[in-house]
Amino acid sequence: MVELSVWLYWLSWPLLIAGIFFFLAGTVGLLRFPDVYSRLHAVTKADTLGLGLVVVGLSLRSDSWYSVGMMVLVWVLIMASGATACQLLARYQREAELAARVTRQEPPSDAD
Amino acid sequence: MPIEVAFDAVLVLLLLGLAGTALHVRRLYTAVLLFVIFGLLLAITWARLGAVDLALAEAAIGAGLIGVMLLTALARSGAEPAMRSGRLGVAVSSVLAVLVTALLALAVLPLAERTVDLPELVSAQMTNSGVSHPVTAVLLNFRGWDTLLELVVLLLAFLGVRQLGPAGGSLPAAWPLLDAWSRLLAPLSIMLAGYLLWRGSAAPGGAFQAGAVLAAGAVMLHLAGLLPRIGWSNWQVRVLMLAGIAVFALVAAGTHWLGAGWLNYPLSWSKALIVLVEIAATCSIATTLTLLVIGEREQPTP
Amino acid sequence: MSAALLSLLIPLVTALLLLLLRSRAGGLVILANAVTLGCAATALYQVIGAGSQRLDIGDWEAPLGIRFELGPLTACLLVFTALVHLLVAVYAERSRHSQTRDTDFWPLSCLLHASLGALWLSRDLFNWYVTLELLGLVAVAMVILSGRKAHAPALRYLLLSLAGSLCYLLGVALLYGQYGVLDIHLLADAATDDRVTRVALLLLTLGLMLKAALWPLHQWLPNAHAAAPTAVSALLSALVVKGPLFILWMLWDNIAPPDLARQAGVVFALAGVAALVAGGWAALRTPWIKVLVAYSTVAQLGYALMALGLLLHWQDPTLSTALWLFVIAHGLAKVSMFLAAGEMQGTLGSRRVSALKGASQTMPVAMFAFVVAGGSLVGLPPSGGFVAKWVLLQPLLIQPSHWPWALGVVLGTLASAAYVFRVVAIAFDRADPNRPDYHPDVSAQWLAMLPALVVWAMALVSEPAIRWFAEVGL
Amino acid sequence: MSSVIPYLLGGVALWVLGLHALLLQPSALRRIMAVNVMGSGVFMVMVALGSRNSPIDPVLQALVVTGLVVAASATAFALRLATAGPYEEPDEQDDSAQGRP
Repeated sequence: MVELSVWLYWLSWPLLIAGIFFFLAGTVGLLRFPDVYSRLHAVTKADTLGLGLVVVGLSLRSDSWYSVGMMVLVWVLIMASGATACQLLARYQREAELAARVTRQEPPSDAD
Repeated sequence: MPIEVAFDAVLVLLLLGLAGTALHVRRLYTAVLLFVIFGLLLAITWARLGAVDLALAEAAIGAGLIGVMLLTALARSGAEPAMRSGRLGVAVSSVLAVLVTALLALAVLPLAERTVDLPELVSAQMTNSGVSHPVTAVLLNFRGWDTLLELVVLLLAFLGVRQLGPAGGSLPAAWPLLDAWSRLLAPLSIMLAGYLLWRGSAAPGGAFQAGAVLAAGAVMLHLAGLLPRIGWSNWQVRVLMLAGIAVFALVAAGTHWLGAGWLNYPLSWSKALIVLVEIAATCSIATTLTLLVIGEREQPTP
Repeated sequence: MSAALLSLLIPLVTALLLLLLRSRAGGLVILANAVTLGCAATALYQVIGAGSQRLDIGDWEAPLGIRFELGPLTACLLVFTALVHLLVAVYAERSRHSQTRDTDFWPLSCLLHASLGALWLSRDLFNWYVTLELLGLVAVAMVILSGRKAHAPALRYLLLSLAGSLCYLLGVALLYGQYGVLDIHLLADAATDDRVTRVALLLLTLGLMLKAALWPLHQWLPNAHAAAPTAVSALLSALVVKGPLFILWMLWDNIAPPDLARQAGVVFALAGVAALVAGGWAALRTPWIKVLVAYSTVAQLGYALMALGLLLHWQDPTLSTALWLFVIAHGLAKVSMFLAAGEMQGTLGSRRVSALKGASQTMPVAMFAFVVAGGSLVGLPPSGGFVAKWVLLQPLLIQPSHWPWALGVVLGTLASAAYVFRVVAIAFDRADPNRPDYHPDVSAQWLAMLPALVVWAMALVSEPAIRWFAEVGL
Repeated sequence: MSSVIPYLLGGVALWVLGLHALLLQPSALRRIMAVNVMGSGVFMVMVALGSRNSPIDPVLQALVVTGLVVAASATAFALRLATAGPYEEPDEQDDSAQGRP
């Protein structure tokens, strides 16, 4: 019976490739999407998922639970900071748009 | 083997491309962004080359704090003066640059095969250096005098910035999520700094990295508006900032006049002395870097 | 050695105290400088008695740790640094026009004093990099004490100083990569003449020439030194540019392979003559007083560069005595000239040389100090400048083949005489009637005179000093 | 050992790139970035030389950590200096106001 670690080693490849694919998808989304909000969507979501897949792929290969724990902690931290940064950027963009609209003396179309 | 060389070559070309575009791209905003990315990639390069202490320091100081300072400077800088030298100037200087690179490359290449024997000497002396991590032993025991002057450099940078008056600019109103997030991160950065400081004697870490992480936490609190108005006027900040140099100079003078020689730690106390100096250095590095990044609010009273 | 360490530690502790108490008491700094002068003098006395001493910091032998060395030259430089700091601190405390009264000048000058002491004592290449960085930062921090108009020259000075340090650091990296040691004496034994050492020495020299504002790389100095407050300009010109020159001399004297040293010697000597002529010409034509005195610094460094070049070209150690007598004589004379110029500029209210019209009647003491200092720069007999020039001319006049270099010295003397007597000529015109609010500060002018008298007093001690330097060998 | 050569050449190239941009660029911010790139170039050469030994040479690593903190503090000072005052050449016209330095 083939040794367990070899199985895990081969199982990690598709996960890593999927992770890298999501990273690429996020970057393409960042470059191609029309306005700020959709770009933020693409970057935050795709990269977090990509990183998650990479973390899982690498943890299959890793030899000790300690490094697996470290990688998961890194993933959780990046997910949290990514979400906060995305909310922050969206808010400042929203306020900048509102300020720009007010200076053009248009009544704000919808109650914010 | 060829895969590694390919990876190194790609990494170096990417770094060169980033640096080149960062320095010559038209918009200043893009230049600053590319430069921050260059800093991050540099941290990965140090990790690739096995310099873990340096990767920690580069990520915290090089990419982090310098990035924040560049962006604040970008926000405050006015119009950009036009490029002075015309087409000919750029062409001539580029040719000159290529020649200089070739000359330096010819000088550097034969060094690739040689090795130096100082690392063996360091590991031989590790037993009576008081710590088990070679980099910390070199930084705080074998070449401790460099680190003391290093702390004076940091203090001088702050004194220079102090002559320029308060750093104006008001902060946008903090937002609940940012407020909560920085309250979560601050204790984490303190714990991480403590871990880095303590592990420094046995594994990568140490005063500089710990100080930088603490400074990052303080800057985060400041951006969320949670940091009280600290500045040169309250004495606690002054004591913290001068602690590193004062403790190190005290230890040096003490070992010279009472002990066996200038900065010659007695063997039984060397670990305790090194940890004491490292704690003081971390405090002064964290305070100085924080005040360098966030600047002082009020008028510098005499 | 502990006296030398004290002369390093006292300014550092004073600076920390001043910063902690946020006090700007000039008196404390004057006291600290006086005590440091005493320690430096005892260190010199010990070196005269027992010869040079070495200290391995932390008791780690050289390749591992950093080594301090207290030789005859280092002791003299420690005394010279303490003396200049004392004279400038007394002037800055007493004079109304020094613009450094209630600023951070006091802790900064103590930190400058400590970093200079660290530079003179150290014999480690990377430690020199950190002390060079200290000098650059403290100099820029002091230049911007004079307000908003000093920001542009200060930034240019800082950036070029950083570029010079990084050029120097690349040279150090190459030397370490090749030989694996950082201590200068170990490098001197291990140095061989191959391409890596030559390129490393070239990089080290370019970095140090940029930081010491030696002739082709000096453009940043006039604006930076002129924009600084008076007391700071004096410290910068007398001391800060001498640090890199000390390292340049140590490197070429110890590490350079003989035939490379011979070729480079000619280049240095020619650069020295060019510095004398170009600096003199620029000083002659500039309309601003302090820029004139700053260009005079660039010119006078030409003498030191020439002495270094001829020392390397002929492998003749007596010329290093001339080099260091020039450095000390120029330092003291330049302090007096800058203080006098700053005093006249502040009292007469204008930065232009033309405003000195009739200064010999309106401000006799300050103009007399300016001329006495100028006399030493030109090299008129019994001044320190003359003693240095005498020691430089000795080997030049012996063989007829060396006479063209003597011509270079004559050209330099002519240039420096030109810009000193330009000011003297204007000063002896008929003075305009004084403005109603004109009240000069005579005691400050006497303080500006003090360093000039010290430089002329050097002649009294010149014979034993030259014999001692020659016999002990720097 | 072959992995040292790309980084040695890359470090030298970065150093020259920084020096070239420092001498050419007029804008203060770019010149400060150029000095940082020069510093990174020197550090890359030093770390590459250090990585020739199997566990990286601790002395070189300590030197580069020290150099990095020196470069960072000098950059912080330069950035504040560049954006503090108006960055134009000092005024050349005569100023006979009393006490003007």
